[in-house]
Amino acid sequence: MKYLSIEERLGTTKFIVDEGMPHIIVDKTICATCQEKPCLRACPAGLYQLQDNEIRFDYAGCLECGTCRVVCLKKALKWDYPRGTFGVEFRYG
Amino acid sequence: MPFPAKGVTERMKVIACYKWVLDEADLKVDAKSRALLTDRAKYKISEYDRNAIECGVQLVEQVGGEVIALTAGTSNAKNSIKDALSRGPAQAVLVKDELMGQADSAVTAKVLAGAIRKIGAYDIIVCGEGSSDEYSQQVGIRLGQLLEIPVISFVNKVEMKNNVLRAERKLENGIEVVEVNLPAIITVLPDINEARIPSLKQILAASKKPVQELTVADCGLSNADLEPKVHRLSVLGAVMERKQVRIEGDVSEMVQQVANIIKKEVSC
Amino acid sequence: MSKIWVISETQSTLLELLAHAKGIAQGESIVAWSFSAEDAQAASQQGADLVYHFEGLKRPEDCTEELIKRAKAELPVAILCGNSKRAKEIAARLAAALDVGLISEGFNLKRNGDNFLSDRYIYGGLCVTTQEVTAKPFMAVMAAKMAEPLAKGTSCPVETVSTPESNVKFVELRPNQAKCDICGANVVVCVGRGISKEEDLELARRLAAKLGGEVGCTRPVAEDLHWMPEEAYIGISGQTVKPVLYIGLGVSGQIQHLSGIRDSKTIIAIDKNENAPIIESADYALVGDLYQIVPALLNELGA
Amino acid sequence: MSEERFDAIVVGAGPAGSVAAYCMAKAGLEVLLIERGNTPGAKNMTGGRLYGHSLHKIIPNFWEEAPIERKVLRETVTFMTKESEVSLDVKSEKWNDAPSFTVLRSEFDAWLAGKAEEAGAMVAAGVRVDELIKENGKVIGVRCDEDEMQANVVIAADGVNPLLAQRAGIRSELLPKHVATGAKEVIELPKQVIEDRFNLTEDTGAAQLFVGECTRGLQGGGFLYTNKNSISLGLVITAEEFAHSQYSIVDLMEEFKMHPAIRPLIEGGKVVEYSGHLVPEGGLGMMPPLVHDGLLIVGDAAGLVLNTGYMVRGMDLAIASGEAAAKAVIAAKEAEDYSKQGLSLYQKELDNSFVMQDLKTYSKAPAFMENKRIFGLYPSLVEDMMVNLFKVDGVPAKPLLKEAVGTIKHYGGLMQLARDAWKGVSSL
Repeated sequence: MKYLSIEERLGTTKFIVDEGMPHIIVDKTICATCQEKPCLRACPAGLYQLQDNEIRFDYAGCLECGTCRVVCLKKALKWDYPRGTFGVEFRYG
Repeated sequence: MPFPAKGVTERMKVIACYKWVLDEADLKVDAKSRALLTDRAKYKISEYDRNAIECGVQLVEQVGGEVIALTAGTSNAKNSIKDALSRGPAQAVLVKDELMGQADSAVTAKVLAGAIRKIGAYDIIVCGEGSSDEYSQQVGIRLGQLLEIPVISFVNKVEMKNNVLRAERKLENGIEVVEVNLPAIITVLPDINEARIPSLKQILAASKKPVQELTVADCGLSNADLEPKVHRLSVLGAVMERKQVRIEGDVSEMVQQVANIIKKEVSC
Repeated sequence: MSKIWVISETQSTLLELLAHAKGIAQGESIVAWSFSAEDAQAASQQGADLVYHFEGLKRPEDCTEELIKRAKAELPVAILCGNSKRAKEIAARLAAALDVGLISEGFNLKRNGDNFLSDRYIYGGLCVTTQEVTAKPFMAVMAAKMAEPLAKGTSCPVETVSTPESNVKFVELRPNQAKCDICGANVVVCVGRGISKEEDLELARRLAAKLGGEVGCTRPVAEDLHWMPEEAYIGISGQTVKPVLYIGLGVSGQIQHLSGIRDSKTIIAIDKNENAPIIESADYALVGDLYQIVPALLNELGA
Repeated sequence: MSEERFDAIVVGAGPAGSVAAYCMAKAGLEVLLIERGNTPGAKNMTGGRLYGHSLHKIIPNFWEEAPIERKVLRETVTFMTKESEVSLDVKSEKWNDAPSFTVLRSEFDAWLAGKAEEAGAMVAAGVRVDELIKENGKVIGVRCDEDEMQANVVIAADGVNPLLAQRAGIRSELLPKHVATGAKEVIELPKQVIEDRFNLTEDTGAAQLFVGECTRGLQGGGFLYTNKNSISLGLVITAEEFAHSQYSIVDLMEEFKMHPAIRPLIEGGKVVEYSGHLVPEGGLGMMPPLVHDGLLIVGDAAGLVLNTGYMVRGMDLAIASGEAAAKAVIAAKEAEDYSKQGLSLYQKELDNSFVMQDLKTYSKAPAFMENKRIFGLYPSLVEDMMVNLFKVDGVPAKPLLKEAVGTIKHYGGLMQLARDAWKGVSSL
């Protein structure tokens, strides 16, 4: 059983991306005031990454679990589910 | 978007054809045997056909009238009706026959033509330019030929102008603008519109709309007519035979090797 | 003497079709249908035994009823069409009128006796299917760039044909501005999500310029990040390219993208993730940081 | 514009929502079940085990028709350290009269929602409910994009992320210590291989929970459930832990798979799906008021999940809450009173059922779980004791008791262990 990168793991799951309509938006200024940034370690899809000391987030592989909204210390996220018919679609679940 | 516009004198009748297909995003291929795996795969209305339905609905929203959603398939296609009707058509017609399971484009076009003759008068037929599973890009065009009406294929803009249909076709070398009198058939490209997502009310209204089921015989065809002209011998996962050479070493060693490879391929 | 027809309104595919026809001909004479004097001239010297040249047509599709009439009369063994949208319409209407099958974007065309076999991709490029047609005429829209035009020989007779206007009224043709330059490019440098900032596209541009190629991208780079125009993205719903050399910079290689580069002669992939699907689909794969590799490569090539 | 008015609108076609819709439709009520996924189940994921008792009450012997995977007849709890695993492993036929089943939600939820539809409920899938509509304090319907739909009662079965309740000002944001983040992989393996590797008879299943190294001592655990021809494998970590730990769930998940306790069980398998989910763990402490004017909250949205460490139960509670909510709505309709008072039967039903009684019984479990020693120290203590127990190296053996006390001293001493043990026993 090979160690799978997060991209490979997400590659097995079906996503219907709502082009140009992100359902989660990070408020960069509020986010910048946070040191611990638990989102980097808590998101099961690894969508929050640090790039030159700033959060880079891509909603396309979101598993819609809600962890980021809960763990965000500064409440810097505008969080919602994707619009109807979009987002992750579990074939197994 | 008011829906549909009332008060237009003559009521335009649009037939929007769609196909109920396996969602290709659910399909997998067994790496070793290259066999196609379809378990857990769901069905959906073929992507470009949603644009076809949307196009029909927008046309009747502009000039008044109603859209009939038409599909031909096995009994499984029955599951498509609610989704199709929730996208704006006023009624649906389903030609149901298990033989449609191995129909090719020639058979599908003949069955749809038969169904349309049974439906009777119409002004415009709208089809997707190709289905997301086969993408043979011909059923709509064949249909127009069989019904002996003008065909405008690969359309990405359409409007009605005092009883004349004006369409723009997005071709390789540019946009061709044409006009035809009705009845006529168009096949539409995905960028003609953005298919609206069925709203809650549309989904609830869908289950109250009339659905007519036809057999192949109703369409004036026998089982012999359902014999495909193109026989499928095999379906295998597409594999790319590549060298799969891994360039090793540190940055300068890798760059050295890949530069030579590039120079061999391309004079630079 | 039975015939094989080829039909296309673009010269390059017309000449390729003649080569395909030659490949499957067993004594049949090859008839080419063309839509301009130059095409007719070229076809007459590169494989055709007889060339018809439609004259005075506002739209190539207006020839269809005439073709149907003649096809019903002559019943050619096979009819091969180009893969432009216009040719696809002509082919589909012809097939419907003759009540025969039509294989779209076919390749690996084979003949045994009067049966014809061809492969084609389905399910968005995930699978390849082999199909057989037994009824005559065999009809296919051939995938492009799958055959080299035949060598020039003595030219054959060319006849002009005129035909009445069709029931579709031509209004105008607006030639398009955004030409798809990566489609014909010899070298394609493709950028993917591995590129982190828009300015870094410069690396790809310099590499492409040095190799006389063009820069393409994956869907997210065009559709989501909007760093490149829609015409530049390669994939099922984007462009298909067939370069001699494709270099992927930070391209992970989803199936939808791979099906757009499938016919590249050589694929080089540079990506930091050794498990990225493109690594297995490349001829040569460099696993590492493209921000180190590409600049080094540029000065190695003296760019 | 609300030409249509339903007796009840249920938001979310998970077990709680579908069962509520099923029971109300069966009683002849006009029910609308709205699901944001393209099909019921498309958005739902679970560790993988359903305790069948509560659904059996509603649909007797449901397992004969429902798409379940395997009946669980093997339970294992494993303490994991870097190099060892110490397990309590129980196989028994005796669970046959209180069966539990491994399930895959995509199929199972679609079946359950199908039952509701069969019973007469209207199902609208692919529709996201944006907010509850209130009129002088009473919930009178829901808004989906531009469509408003009215009903006498709305049942919020919208899952662990209670957006509807939050937007209606009924509850505040979830606390990181009250929820756990789960990551899961479905790994395909041939049916026979699963039955061989887990020593299972045909169609029976195994369930295994892991504590310790799998979460690097963070509060949480691993789980493994056997399906027909796949394994559900994953980790659950209390969300609060991520604020000050350097581990990420993305890495821990793969390292868990590489551990000697797991790797042989999944060798040769193929990952066919990766998913993530939030699991309520706060018990009574996180539950909002469940009954409001025109509104009932059921399932995960109500926090109705029980985690005792050796057992995690969510779906059976959700199903029972769906049934209870349905009863309350039916009673309210008879009394034509959809106020909080009119719907009060819901809370009574929950209180008298195992749902609230179990949650009360284990109400101290969440606090007990916050004791880090359970996940870090004690797995190693158990490892040492067991390894020494079976170790023969020629050194003259000490009496068992002396040996054990010596080891315990090394792990914080007898007093601390006794206190922790007492706290554990009294809270479970």
